[in-house]
Amino acid sequence: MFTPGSKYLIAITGLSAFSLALYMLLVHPSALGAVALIGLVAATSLLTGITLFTRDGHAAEDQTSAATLDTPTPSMWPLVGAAGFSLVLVGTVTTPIVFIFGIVAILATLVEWTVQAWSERSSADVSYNASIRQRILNPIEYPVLAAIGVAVIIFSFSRVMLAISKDAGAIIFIVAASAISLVGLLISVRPQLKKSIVQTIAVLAAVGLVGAGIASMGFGLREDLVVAAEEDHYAHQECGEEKSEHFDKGVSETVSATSGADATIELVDGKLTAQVQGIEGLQDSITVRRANPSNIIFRNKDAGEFRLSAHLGKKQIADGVMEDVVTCTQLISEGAEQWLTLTINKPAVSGEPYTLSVPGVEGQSIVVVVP
Amino acid sequence: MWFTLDNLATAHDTHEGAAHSSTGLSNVKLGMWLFLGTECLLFGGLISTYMLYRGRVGTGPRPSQVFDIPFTSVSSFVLLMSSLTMVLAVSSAHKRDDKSTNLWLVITALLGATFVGGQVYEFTAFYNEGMGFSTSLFSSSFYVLTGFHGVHVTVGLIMLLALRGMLKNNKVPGSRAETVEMIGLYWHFVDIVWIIIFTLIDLIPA
Amino acid sequence: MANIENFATPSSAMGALKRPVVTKGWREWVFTVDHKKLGIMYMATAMFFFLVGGLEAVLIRLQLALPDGKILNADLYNQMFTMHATTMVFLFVMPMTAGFANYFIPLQIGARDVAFPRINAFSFWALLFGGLFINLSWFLGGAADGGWFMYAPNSGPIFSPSHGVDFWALGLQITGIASLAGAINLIVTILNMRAPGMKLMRMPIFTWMSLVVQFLLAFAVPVITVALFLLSFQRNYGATFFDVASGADPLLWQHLFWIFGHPEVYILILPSFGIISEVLPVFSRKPLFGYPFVVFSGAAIGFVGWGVWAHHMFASGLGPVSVAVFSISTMAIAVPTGVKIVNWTLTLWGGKLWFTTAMKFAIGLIVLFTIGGLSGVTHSVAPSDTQQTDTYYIVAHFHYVLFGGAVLGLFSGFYYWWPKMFGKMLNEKLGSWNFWFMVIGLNMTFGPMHILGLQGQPRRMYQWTENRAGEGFFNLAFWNLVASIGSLILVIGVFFFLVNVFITARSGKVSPLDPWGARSLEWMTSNPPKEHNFDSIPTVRHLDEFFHRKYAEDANGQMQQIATAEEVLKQLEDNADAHIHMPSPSYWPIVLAFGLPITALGVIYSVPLAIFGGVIILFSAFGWALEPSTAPDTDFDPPSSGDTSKDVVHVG
Amino acid sequence: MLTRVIGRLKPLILGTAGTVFLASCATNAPQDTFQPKGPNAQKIDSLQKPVFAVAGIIGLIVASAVVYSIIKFRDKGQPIPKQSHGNPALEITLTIIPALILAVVGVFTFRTVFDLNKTSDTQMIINVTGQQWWWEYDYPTNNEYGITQPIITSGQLVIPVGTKVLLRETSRDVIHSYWIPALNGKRDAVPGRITLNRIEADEPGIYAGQCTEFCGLSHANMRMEAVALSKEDFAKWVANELKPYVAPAKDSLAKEGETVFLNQCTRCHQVNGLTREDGTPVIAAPDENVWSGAAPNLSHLMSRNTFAGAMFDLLTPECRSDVWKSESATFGEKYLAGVSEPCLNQTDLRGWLRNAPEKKPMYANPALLADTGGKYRGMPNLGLSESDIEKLVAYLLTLK
Repeated sequence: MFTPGSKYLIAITGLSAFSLALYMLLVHPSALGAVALIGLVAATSLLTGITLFTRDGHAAEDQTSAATLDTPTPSMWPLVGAAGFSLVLVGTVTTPIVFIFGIVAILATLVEWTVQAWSERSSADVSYNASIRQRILNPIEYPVLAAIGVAVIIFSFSRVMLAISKDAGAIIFIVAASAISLVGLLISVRPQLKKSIVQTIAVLAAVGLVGAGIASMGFGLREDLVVAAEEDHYAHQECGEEKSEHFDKGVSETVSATSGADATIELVDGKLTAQVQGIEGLQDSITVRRANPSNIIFRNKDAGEFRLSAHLGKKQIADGVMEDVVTCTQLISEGAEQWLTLTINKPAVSGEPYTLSVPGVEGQSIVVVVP
Repeated sequence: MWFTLDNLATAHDTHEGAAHSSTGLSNVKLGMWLFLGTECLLFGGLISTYMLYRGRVGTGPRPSQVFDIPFTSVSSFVLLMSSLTMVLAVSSAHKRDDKSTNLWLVITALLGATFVGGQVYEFTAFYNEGMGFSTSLFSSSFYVLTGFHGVHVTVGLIMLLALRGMLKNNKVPGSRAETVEMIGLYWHFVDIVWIIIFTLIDLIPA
Repeated sequence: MANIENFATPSSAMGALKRPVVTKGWREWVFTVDHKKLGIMYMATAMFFFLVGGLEAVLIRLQLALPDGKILNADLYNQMFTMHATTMVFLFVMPMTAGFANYFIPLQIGARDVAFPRINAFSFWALLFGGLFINLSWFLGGAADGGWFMYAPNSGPIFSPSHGVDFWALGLQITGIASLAGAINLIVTILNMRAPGMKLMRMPIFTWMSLVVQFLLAFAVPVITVALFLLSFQRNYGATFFDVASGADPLLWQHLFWIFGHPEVYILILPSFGIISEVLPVFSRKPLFGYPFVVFSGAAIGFVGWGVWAHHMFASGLGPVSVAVFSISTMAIAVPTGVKIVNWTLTLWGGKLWFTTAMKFAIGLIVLFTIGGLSGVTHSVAPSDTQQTDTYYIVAHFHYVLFGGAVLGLFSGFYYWWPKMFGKMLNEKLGSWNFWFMVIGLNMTFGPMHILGLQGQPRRMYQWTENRAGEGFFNLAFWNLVASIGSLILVIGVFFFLVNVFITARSGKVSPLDPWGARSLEWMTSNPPKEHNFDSIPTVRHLDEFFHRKYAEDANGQMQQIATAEEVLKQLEDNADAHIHMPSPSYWPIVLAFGLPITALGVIYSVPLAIFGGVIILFSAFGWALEPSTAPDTDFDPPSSGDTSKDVVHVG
Repeated sequence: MLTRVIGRLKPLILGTAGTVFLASCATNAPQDTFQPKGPNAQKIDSLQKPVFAVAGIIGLIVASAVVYSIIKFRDKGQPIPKQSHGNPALEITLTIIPALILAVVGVFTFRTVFDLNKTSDTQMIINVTGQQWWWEYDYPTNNEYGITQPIITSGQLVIPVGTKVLLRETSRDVIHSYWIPALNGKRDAVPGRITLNRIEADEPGIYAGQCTEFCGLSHANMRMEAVALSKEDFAKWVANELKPYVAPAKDSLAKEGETVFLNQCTRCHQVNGLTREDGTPVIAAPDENVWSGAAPNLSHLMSRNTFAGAMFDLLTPECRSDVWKSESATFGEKYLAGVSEPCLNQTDLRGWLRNAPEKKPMYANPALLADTGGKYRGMPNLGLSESDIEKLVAYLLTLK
């Protein structure tokens, strides 16, 4: 007959031994870490031994007292607390996240034990005491357990999805969902199904999912995502005449709330014209105030795909090295429109005005005057 | 998030009961419908924001560059399926079939969790493709809109699983069938909102 | 639970962990779910914030009394006017009307409590904590300084780097939660818990107006919730919703804000319309003229109120079509408002008027609100509005509407219902002083602002300059000084009210059962009402049920008294219900509400704190969900004998 | 009895009330909304005056009805009145009458709204940019008015009389609102959007205005003035603005001032034509430390009457009132004289150069500048020595 205290110490010994093994095998071990963990194992085994030989003996005598008349229901908290303790130690030598998990587990254990201790002393009626305990702890146990369950599924599942290819992802997704529904259907049409079978299925599924999740995490992201993250290719504008592989993929064709825009640039019959807010008629130049974000809409009314490029002078990128400042819309098809926000800090150097033009359409440009 | 938790509370906060009600609806049900009405306005505001800003991408990716419509269609279908299983749970609850109720609640939650898992996957993928939360107006409004919906689903999941535990341990004060029905109402609402969001985001091109 | 006698009672250490079923002292208030106690707490909270907001107003007026005022610096002044408006709108008028609605709606419709008593308690605590949270910013680096309308992008982190706007946004989020929960609660109460025979068109007009207000709240608050979320995400998490360099449209905020903000105006004013629609008939000794018209005009205001928001944006450059349309819809809303004024005047017409303080305030509302309403019509004319908007003319307009309208209505309600709430009469003589000082003070403060505005003094300026004040004795400097003096007179008026409350509490006259010869159900119970309101729920056969139980027409068509109020009450008590189950007090509402500001603080300062707050919210929400509304036997100490019902107390 | 007396005295009372109201207003308030000086403001005025009159009459009717009831129906011991619930016919009548009045007002409003938004007959365009807490005006080229190169100025908007001017407004930071009451109603300058505002002045003069959308700390100090000049005077003004830069004479105090200016001021302020010693033109670039990075162009500073967002006068009070109060015939000449040394308001200008944020609040809490990426708004305290200030003032005086 073990008391919760000795259970805790047994568990902590076991877990620290386990984490020592894990540490030596998986993490790049350092002498300090190893010493710490070995010390921990030694200390906890000693304490466990002492407790087992002394405290448990007393516990047997105490059994007459009212408070412990009925042994509390089997509790997982000693295990959680011990796990927390080991996690804290492992965390100090590995990563902070592990440390935080450990702290949370220890805090949870402390709360559970404190409330249990309180409630067990509150009256002579065990069921009443249990109800007091539940009143305090159920409100936190239900949502937290539910949340942990949900979090494990979400996390594992999303890791698996991230690791496999895009097409396989959709298939895996639908297969998983169908499997869930089918199992539900199966159980509901065969209510006489043995409980143990259902439990086995559930446990297997859970272990499988978590295992797959951890494995996928080790595997990392699928390749195209890694490449995308490295190259950031959608943000890299390519303002030339040709269609670029990434920047021109997936074109937006409409703009909402166009009423406040500074000017609308249209390509009609090979001609580039500007309609400026508030000014009658078509213009061949627009005024953009310096240091001020100005919104321009480009509308393509010609057959074929065109983009609007803004040539905004040069900027110095290193000593003596100048680079053209160019920004542009995507290649858009006939009837489509796109939004371009320009912020120009300096007036143009005389003789080299800023311009808006359409690559591939020669001799057409709108001068951007910056006073 | 508070709304939905409060709902769960609403679901048990009846003291006059249906017998006295002037409209014939129970207080809880009337309250739930009103709450869902207010939620419509909340999502209405978020959807308007998204519709206004979806074309404003700055130098970030555009919607059609990152969206994976086949995948989102599949995951929308999964969420719709969970509405079906929720209907089964509610009907079992009305038949006082505890075993089936529990089963279908869990199945609904699992399908819902699969959906949220899919959303987390998509968000991570988008992030890697260069679409961070503060990259552009489009990305901010996209994440806020779908994120709010995701939070609603997640809260629904926690309520479903907690309800399952409470039913099992006989902890539900008030009518069990009505409690399941209220959470069901919420769940269907969240599903319908997703159908609207999915249509606007993925099916109508920007 | 078979043998209750064998229980050892829980130790005292366990006291805090048990359900607070029987409460005394402060616990009686803190854990209560009784709509009347909550109503009183709402009112007390609102009154506290009224004084805070009033102090801010006085500082503003002192600063502006003379040119180039030096009392406040620009930064402090901007915080002051932002917080004055925020406090008065969200923390005074709204909670005060919520207090009245909480206290009187169940009484007026013959219910024993609201539909969800614990949600009711939660609403109150969330409001209180939200209000305190917003004001906490004064001590943590400065309050919000962007105006209560908080236009983007001026509210962004670059233009307002202190945490004031964060406190403001999150605090309003919390009070918004309170309003939303309260609105759903009261709508369900009104729709579902009316006494037998209380058809919708027999409901007292205050209940009707409150119903409209709760619908407005339920649908307006979510919109501001969205706007505030966008603002918080921008300020705290780097989103770009109002960042123009990323292509954002600052008008998005204005639309979201005013779609909430315009219905909000009716949320503030309609309850007072309801109150004086109760008071005028009582003291005119005749029913409200055109009850259905008043009801439908209230509903019409609530409905059309959704289609006028852009009249706050006539100067924003919306384009002529929107401007013209919103201009016309704004004029349209003047019609139902005019209907109300006509009906009140015609209620007085041919009556037998008794000028109590409540009546004086009600008549004051008719006249002063009319001025505010008419100045509103002048700037529904959009071109004219482009001259007047953002000048003191607008300040004059909405203070006539909100002070001359909403606040006078609330004071009318205090004097009218004080005996009902506390069983004592407020002193009528002091009441008279209170009324005249307030009316003179408010006309002196806000009247000159019409002139200031029309002669070109813009709002929200921390200083005005003599340069632009014009010439002559009655120049803008003169009127600024008059307005400042008027504000001090207004303060004296409010002071008289506080003195009156104090004196009444100590040595006020005990109220008779029916001091005013009232007409509606809330007077068909003792003063103050018992915890369960009515010993037996009355069956309603008329609009103005109470009046018709007391009076009937004789053969000549003259109204004659057929019963006294005491006799009517006695009849109810004689048929008292044997057992009345009332909901039990609970810890959870206040704990849940407390989690909100903790989370909000965490959002501003540290994520772990936000998580901690979230845990509190989750914990108390589930604690709540697991707790039955009425406490079971085991919650009592010693455990109850199995019958938790309270015995009906017989009065008289 | 009393009621009959009141009835007879009504015209008298109304007349007195009207007179008292008019007499109780300031005379010559610079921003009076009832004194239109141009066709746009005039249109608003002719719409709002009748509306005010109608509102006033309705107000009096309601007030009289209430007062009458109070006197007539006070409790004199009469029996409890009949419990009448109203009179639907009367109700409907009293609903329809105000609806009809508003319908009439609505028709006129509708017409005026579209009238005021007409831009097709614009004769001159000026781009107006709001910034915390001043206005910038740039005039695109316009051959009809001799503007051969874009002109850029601030503080005072100069327009020719009798010309339909379109202001294309926007803002560099927060929302501002442009308002010259004598010329037109206000129009917000919204960042990222262009809003349109048409003004036209009937006669020469200075028309005061004030930013009317709350725009932060110094909102109260963001003023503007519109200066209307006759067409000939306007041409002279344009010619002066287009005049090339004249460097101060060698070894003069002003020349030393130019050096100080080059070192201290050109980070933000542009003076067209100013060159460095090596002859390269100085182009002021938005400074990294300044939010939204642009400051008033000072090319012809002394041709203006005000500085720092029209908050301070460049003219001494005497000289200022000489210009403001001159007859419209002589106004143009006096205005075009600009600021001469004896007329220069030395106190405010020196104070401004010494410590600008002290004269006009720019940022609430310098400690929080770090939170905004260390960006100043408005002119910082440059810590200039008195001798530098002396030199700068001398230099600025040459910027005619």
